[in-house]
Amino acid sequence: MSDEVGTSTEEETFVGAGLYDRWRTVQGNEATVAAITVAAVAVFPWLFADAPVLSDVLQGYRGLASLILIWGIFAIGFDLLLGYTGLLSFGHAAFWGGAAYAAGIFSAEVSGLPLLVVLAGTTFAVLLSWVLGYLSLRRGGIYFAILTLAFAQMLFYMAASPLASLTNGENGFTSVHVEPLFGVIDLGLPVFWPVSILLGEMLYVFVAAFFVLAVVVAYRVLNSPYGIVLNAIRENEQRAEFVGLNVRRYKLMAFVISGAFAGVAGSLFTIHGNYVPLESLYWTESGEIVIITVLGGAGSLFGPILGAGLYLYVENVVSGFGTIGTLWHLILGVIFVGVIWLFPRGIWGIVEDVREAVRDRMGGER
Amino acid sequence: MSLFADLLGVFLNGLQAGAIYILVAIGLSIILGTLKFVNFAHGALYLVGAYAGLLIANEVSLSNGLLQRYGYDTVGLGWGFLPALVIVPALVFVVGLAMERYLARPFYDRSDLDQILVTFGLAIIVQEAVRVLFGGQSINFRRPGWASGPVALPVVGNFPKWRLYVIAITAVLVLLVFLLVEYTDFGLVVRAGTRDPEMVQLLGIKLTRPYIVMFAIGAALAGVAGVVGAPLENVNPSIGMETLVPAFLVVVIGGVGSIRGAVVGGAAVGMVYAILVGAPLASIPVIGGALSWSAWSQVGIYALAAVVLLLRPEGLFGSEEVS
Amino acid sequence: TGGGGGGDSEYPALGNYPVEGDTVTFGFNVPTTGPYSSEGEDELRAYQLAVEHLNNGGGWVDDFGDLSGDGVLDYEVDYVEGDTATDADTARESASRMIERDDVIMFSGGSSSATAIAMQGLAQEERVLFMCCLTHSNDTTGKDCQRYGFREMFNAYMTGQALAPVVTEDYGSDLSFYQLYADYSWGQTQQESMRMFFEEAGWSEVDSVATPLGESDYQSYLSEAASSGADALFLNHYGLDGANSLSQAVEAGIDQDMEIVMPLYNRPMAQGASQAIEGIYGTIAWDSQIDNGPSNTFTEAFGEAYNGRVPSGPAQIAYAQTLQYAAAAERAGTFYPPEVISQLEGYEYDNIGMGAETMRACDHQAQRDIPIVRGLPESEQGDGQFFEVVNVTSRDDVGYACDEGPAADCELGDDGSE
Amino acid sequence: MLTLEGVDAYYDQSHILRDLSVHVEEGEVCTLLGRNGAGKTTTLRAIAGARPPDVRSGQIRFRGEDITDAATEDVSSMGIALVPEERRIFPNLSVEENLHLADVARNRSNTVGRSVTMGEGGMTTAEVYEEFPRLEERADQRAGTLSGGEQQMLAIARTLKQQTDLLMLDEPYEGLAPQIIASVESAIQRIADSGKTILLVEQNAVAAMNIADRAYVLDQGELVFAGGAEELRGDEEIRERYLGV
Amino acid sequence: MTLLELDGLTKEFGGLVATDDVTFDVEEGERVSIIGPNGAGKSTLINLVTRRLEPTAGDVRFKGESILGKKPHEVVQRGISKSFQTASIFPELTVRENAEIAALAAEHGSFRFNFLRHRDRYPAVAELTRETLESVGLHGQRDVPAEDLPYGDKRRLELGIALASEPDLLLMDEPTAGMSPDETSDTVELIEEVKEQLGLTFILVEHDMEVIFSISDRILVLNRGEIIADGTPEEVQGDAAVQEAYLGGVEL
Ligand SMILES: Nc1ncnc2c1ncn2[C@@H]1O[C@H](COP(=O)(O)OP(=O)(O)OP(=O)(O)O)[C@@H](O)[C@H]1O
Ligand SMILES: Nc1ncnc2c1ncn2[C@@H]1O[C@H](COP(=O)(O)OP(=O)(O)OP(=O)(O)O)[C@@H](O)[C@H]1O
Ligand SMILES: [Mg+2]
Ligand SMILES: [Mg+2]
Repeated sequence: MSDEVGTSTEEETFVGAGLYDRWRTVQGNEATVAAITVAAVAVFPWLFADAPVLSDVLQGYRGLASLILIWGIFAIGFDLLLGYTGLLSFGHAAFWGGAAYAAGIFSAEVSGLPLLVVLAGTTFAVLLSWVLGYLSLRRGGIYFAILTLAFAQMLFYMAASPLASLTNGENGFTSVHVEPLFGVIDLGLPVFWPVSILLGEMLYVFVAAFFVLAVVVAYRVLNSPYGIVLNAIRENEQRAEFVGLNVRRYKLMAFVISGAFAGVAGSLFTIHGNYVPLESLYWTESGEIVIITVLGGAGSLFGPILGAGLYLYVENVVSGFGTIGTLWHLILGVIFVGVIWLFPRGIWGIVEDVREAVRDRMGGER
Repeated sequence: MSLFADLLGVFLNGLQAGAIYILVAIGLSIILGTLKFVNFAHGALYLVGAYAGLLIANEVSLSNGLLQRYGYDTVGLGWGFLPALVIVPALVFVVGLAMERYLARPFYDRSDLDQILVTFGLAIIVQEAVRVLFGGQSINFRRPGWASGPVALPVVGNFPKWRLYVIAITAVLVLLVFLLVEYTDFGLVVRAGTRDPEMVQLLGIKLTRPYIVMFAIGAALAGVAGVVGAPLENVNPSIGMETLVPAFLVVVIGGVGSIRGAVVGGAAVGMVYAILVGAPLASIPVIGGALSWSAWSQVGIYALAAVVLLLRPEGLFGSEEVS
Repeated sequence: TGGGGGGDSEYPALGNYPVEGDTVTFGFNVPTTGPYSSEGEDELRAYQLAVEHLNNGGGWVDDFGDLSGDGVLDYEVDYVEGDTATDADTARESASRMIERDDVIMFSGGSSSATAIAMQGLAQEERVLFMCCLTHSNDTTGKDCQRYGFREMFNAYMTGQALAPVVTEDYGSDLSFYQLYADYSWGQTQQESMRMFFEEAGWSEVDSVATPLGESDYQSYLSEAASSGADALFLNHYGLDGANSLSQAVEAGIDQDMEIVMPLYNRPMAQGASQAIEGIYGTIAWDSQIDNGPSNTFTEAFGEAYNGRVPSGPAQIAYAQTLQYAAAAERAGTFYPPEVISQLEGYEYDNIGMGAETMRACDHQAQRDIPIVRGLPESEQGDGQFFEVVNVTSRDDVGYACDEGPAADCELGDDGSE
Repeated sequence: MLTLEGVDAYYDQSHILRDLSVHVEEGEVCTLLGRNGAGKTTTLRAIAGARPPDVRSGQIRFRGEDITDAATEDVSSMGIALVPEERRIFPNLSVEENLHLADVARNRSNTVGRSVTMGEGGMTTAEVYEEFPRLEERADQRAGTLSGGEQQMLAIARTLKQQTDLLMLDEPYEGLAPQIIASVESAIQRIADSGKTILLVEQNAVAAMNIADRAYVLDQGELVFAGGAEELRGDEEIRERYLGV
Repeated sequence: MTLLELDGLTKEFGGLVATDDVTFDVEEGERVSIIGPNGAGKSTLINLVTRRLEPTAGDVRFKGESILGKKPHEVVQRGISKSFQTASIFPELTVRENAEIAALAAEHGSFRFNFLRHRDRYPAVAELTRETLESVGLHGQRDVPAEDLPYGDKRRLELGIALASEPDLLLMDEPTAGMSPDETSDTVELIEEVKEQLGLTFILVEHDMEVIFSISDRILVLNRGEIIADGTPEEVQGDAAVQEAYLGGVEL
């Protein structure tokens, strides 16, 4: 395949177009994606919380920066299911919250080593998504949405009452106990100077490492055979079945992979907050991830991350701006409906359209 | 107390618990069945019905929210409960007309996914608008004497009067809708259109009007559910969503598009709930002894839906779609 | 003074200490959206009033010996607000924003045990003091207690103790009772203490049944209760659940055959249940009818500031907690949290209108009197008045030792000093 | 009465009718012949205003009025009725209800508030039953449980009840037993005799020729023959090439 | 060798019998066409073989083994591939990706855990994709989104997808529907070519007699779900029943 790329480049007559093509191959390179993500993640908290003028305008703070990354991981995984496979789950709170509880309980009962905690939460989410996915995928479309919702709500009510001895019920799980990373690096302490100016606490580094990993893994998945298979299922499920693909198992895998992302995110959420709220299992959490993903742009790798940033920013910062603040839910609702109506590809879609337009303009000048 | 009285009590409780779900679910089911439109904003119609009823019937004093902040400490017409019962259905009918025209119709040709998302967004908007205007607090929906307080029933004993009315109103409305759909020309057109809209048009019948009317009827039923159901609880902005989720379960259990299904599904959910709560089971301890079944009552209705869907994916009265 | 937190301080940095600049910031985190928003807004009014008084004098500030009416430790007091939406997750996020971005030295709020417990945990981690407002769960000063959290409000355990003597005196001492309780930690502890103290008083429990949290239809449960043959029904529900269960109980005619008791009231509940609360016993945080110096001063100051509005119980706690913190800082002479904590621990006071109190050192639970009320008929409700105070149970009749009841499970954690 | 001029019709991107021009005179029986997939059904659907197909150029006029982009129900209420191929009866309704739908369409008081202008002279239910006694026997049966032939009868009967000037029949004999074909044929003949205009689509050229005055032959969406029935009978080549005989 | 055997295959929809006790065999390397009027049950028959429909009675054996109870994708994996009546492609994917999906299924089976490996690391898949696109003449347009192809090319692509799964038996339902005469003859050529190259066995459903007569070894005529004739093109053309039921028997 590499020779094909070569030929097409040679065929190009215009230098500009050739450059663009090269840019595209570079852009398509996994290492580049990782590098860009690392760079973005490295400057983000400083820009957001401490940069001279910018942070005063934004009114950001570092805790929110790591929370945005955590939700970003959740959203990337959710988008693999919604954007790429075309399955709308209304029950992802089950995996996010389930992993959060599993991680919390594991930290209290077994070990508080952060990596193990994440592993425990993620494993739980994977197993749970396997079971719920197997059951829910018996039906498609709206039934799938409602089945996932029903199972997740069931879990919520179980955590609230019958299993309260395990989950501490309504008060949330308060006994989370996170130990230092590898037993030596305290997550609450700043990174060594001067890196700490950019990154702040170790916890951010820990979360950011998972975030970069999540982006790379998602990129991998999308460029693996699964990438086109899932797309094919979204576009024409029946045809995919009739080229000999086991569509249900691929869908289940997509569900489980997205459950795993939710699991990593949920576990990090526990470590980040040292606490698991019961609301993490409530259906509104599922609704939030749907809104985040669609708002940002389902079917793109970076859109949902943007969505997570925007949503959490509005939820946590804008909500404090006086009268407009109290209207934040309403405003988000209106934006959400507007996006579905007019820009089904979300904010990322708008960004891409603008980019396209700019490129066309430049092409015209050539 | 005798077992018979016990069972009768459980039955009556199940019925009244199911009644509101039935009213909400019928509209949801018909709209999904005939118009193939997934309406996550159906709960918002319940909410609108409840607040409209409240504001027509009572004068409400607000303790926060935008209205209160701008000096409207008491709102509402205070015309009484009966006018509310009459006006609300008409009002929500009109809301339904508008909703079909301006929200549903542009989305008929888009995917289920887009329909779910846009109506979900609308549901949030309505709920938040109510919250912003009236504040988040719970408001007591007072009723006149004839519609409140207990009535002594034989065998069962004291039972809230209004709940009996709710059962009766539901029964009457369900019957009316059933007759409308099964025995009128309008219903005939709608039923035919469910299967083969193009053929109906080939016969020279315009479908847009029957569809919009059907949508509005479904909406009005949700509005009625709001005005009769809300007085059972207190009115607050989240009751719409809280009603929608179980109503969807009822639709799915009963089978999309089937009035019978919605009735049986609603009753089944109500019964499972009443049985889990009721005496016959309440006394059987679960392993561990400390818990009783009642803690599982919410879990129970979701489990029921999951089981039905797994065993009979098209729902109890749903028809297998021939693709 | 001057040791408040400037560069020349004698204490190491901890949490948001030292305070930079010449203002000190408090954080008030209350539900301004969501089901408890009406209560939250009343709390917020009290907090704002407290800040106003701290900076400019007035209200209790003039009577508290420790306070000057000219800021705290010569710092002008500023504040930031947050919305908990009555949701533990949101509350915690909002609190961490106050701590991280706005550098608050103390924050307060609550209006639900879950949110209070969530915020208190954060307080301990971040080494920023949290003055609990409305939280009634045993856990807040029991198994989830924290060195950095202090509670003025009483708890479920104490409610049972306070109610039993008053209710048994009115209804007799050999009744049977049936309990419904919300199936979560608050409901369970409330149900347990009601059983414990009413059985001690001679009553006997017929049955107690759990209802899911957030249930809105209690009819099925109430039918079971009605057919149990018990003489009294205890509804261990709070907030909206309570408003629903109580009004539905009256609707079902339960009050005709049984005595209903509602262990804990709040204002949204009274608004929600309105006519149903008439004559029904319960406890509340505080009420403006309580007639003593501090109570009257507060009611007056509040009314003056807000168009004659009558303050609610939570408002009084919000106001008191803010001033108690400020006074402790003044006594400590610094905002360094461990020093402020040691000023609050074991502090004895009689200045907030609830009699002589102690902020106990072993679990940070205030030992104080508890008002017992009955709901007013609907015609007499309004203007922030929903109850008549029938008794104030003395703190000598309620409470428990440090190794007893909820306190037995409490481990406060360290104060972070080196 | 009906004219198609240079009509091009598409299903999505597939070009089905190519520059098709056809006209039907008042009172005649005209037939449209062609092999499977020639585009006959597509032509009828285009006339009836059913979508798809999508008419991208050309014009369809009925009594001088342009109906190219008219809605299905409007075309129908102008007096053009289509008996579509396949048995498009409503399987969830009873036979009686299926027939009654035609009344609903005709009777303005029964439609939901829309005035209808229709031609004269549809059959009453009694007359329909007279024509198809089998349907009367099955009046209360769900139409979905009828045999294929009975369903076809019902589909035709339904349209016979309509008051139409132009009746378009798409393979009306499909799946019918010989004696039923005869009865349908005579019914159609009687309709024709009563002065109605008929546009009949058939693969079975023999049957069509029995009643047709004029014929068009389609192949791959293009007109390859237009002329009198007699003329077609005489044209060996056309019959050989396009009708497979 | 007998590749496919249908044995008393019956399918009912409600009361309607779509195929009625259909029995016939297809030998390896044979090209069989099925013709018959609309609604005769041709597509139903194809769908029964691809397991999209469950028969009411009867059996389908492929390479001597019954395929009843198998999932559609399992049937494809065994070597039965289908080209669809209306162009069934993945519109938003590029032409190459369309072929790649089928190639993946052919090389990797119905399912594999390989979501962390880059697509370009499977030379066999890439090779098969390229071959496929070349054989249907779409290699030059490989980076075009499939939805932007002209209709004729879409049908080619559709056929290409079916071929990429390397079938032993290819079922084609109206491959030339909606094509202009030129496109049709191109497609016939393409089918001829593929038939030569790959030595495929196929079953073709068509309404276009030219196509049928030019490429089939054997013709089955279906009417109302029953086989009314089975033989070489010449035999079938001369059959009276076929004349009557399908070709329209204009005996004037
Ligand atoms: N909905 C559709 N989408 C795409 N192509 C279609 C559609 N319906 C029909 N076609 C194609 O259009 C062409 C003409 O079809 P049409 O149904 O008009 O033929 P016909 O002459 O009525 O044939 P028959 O005698 O078989 O009924 C055929 O090739 C057919 O496959
Ligand atoms: N899913 C289904 N449900 C009900 N009836 C069906 C279904 N599929 C096909 N039929 C009916 O079965 C019969 C045979 O249909 P089929 O599609 O096999 O015909 P065909 O020979 O392929 O026709 P065409 O040439 O028009 O494609 C028709 O009467 C059709 O209406
Ligand atoms: Mg046709
Ligand atoms: Mg077919």
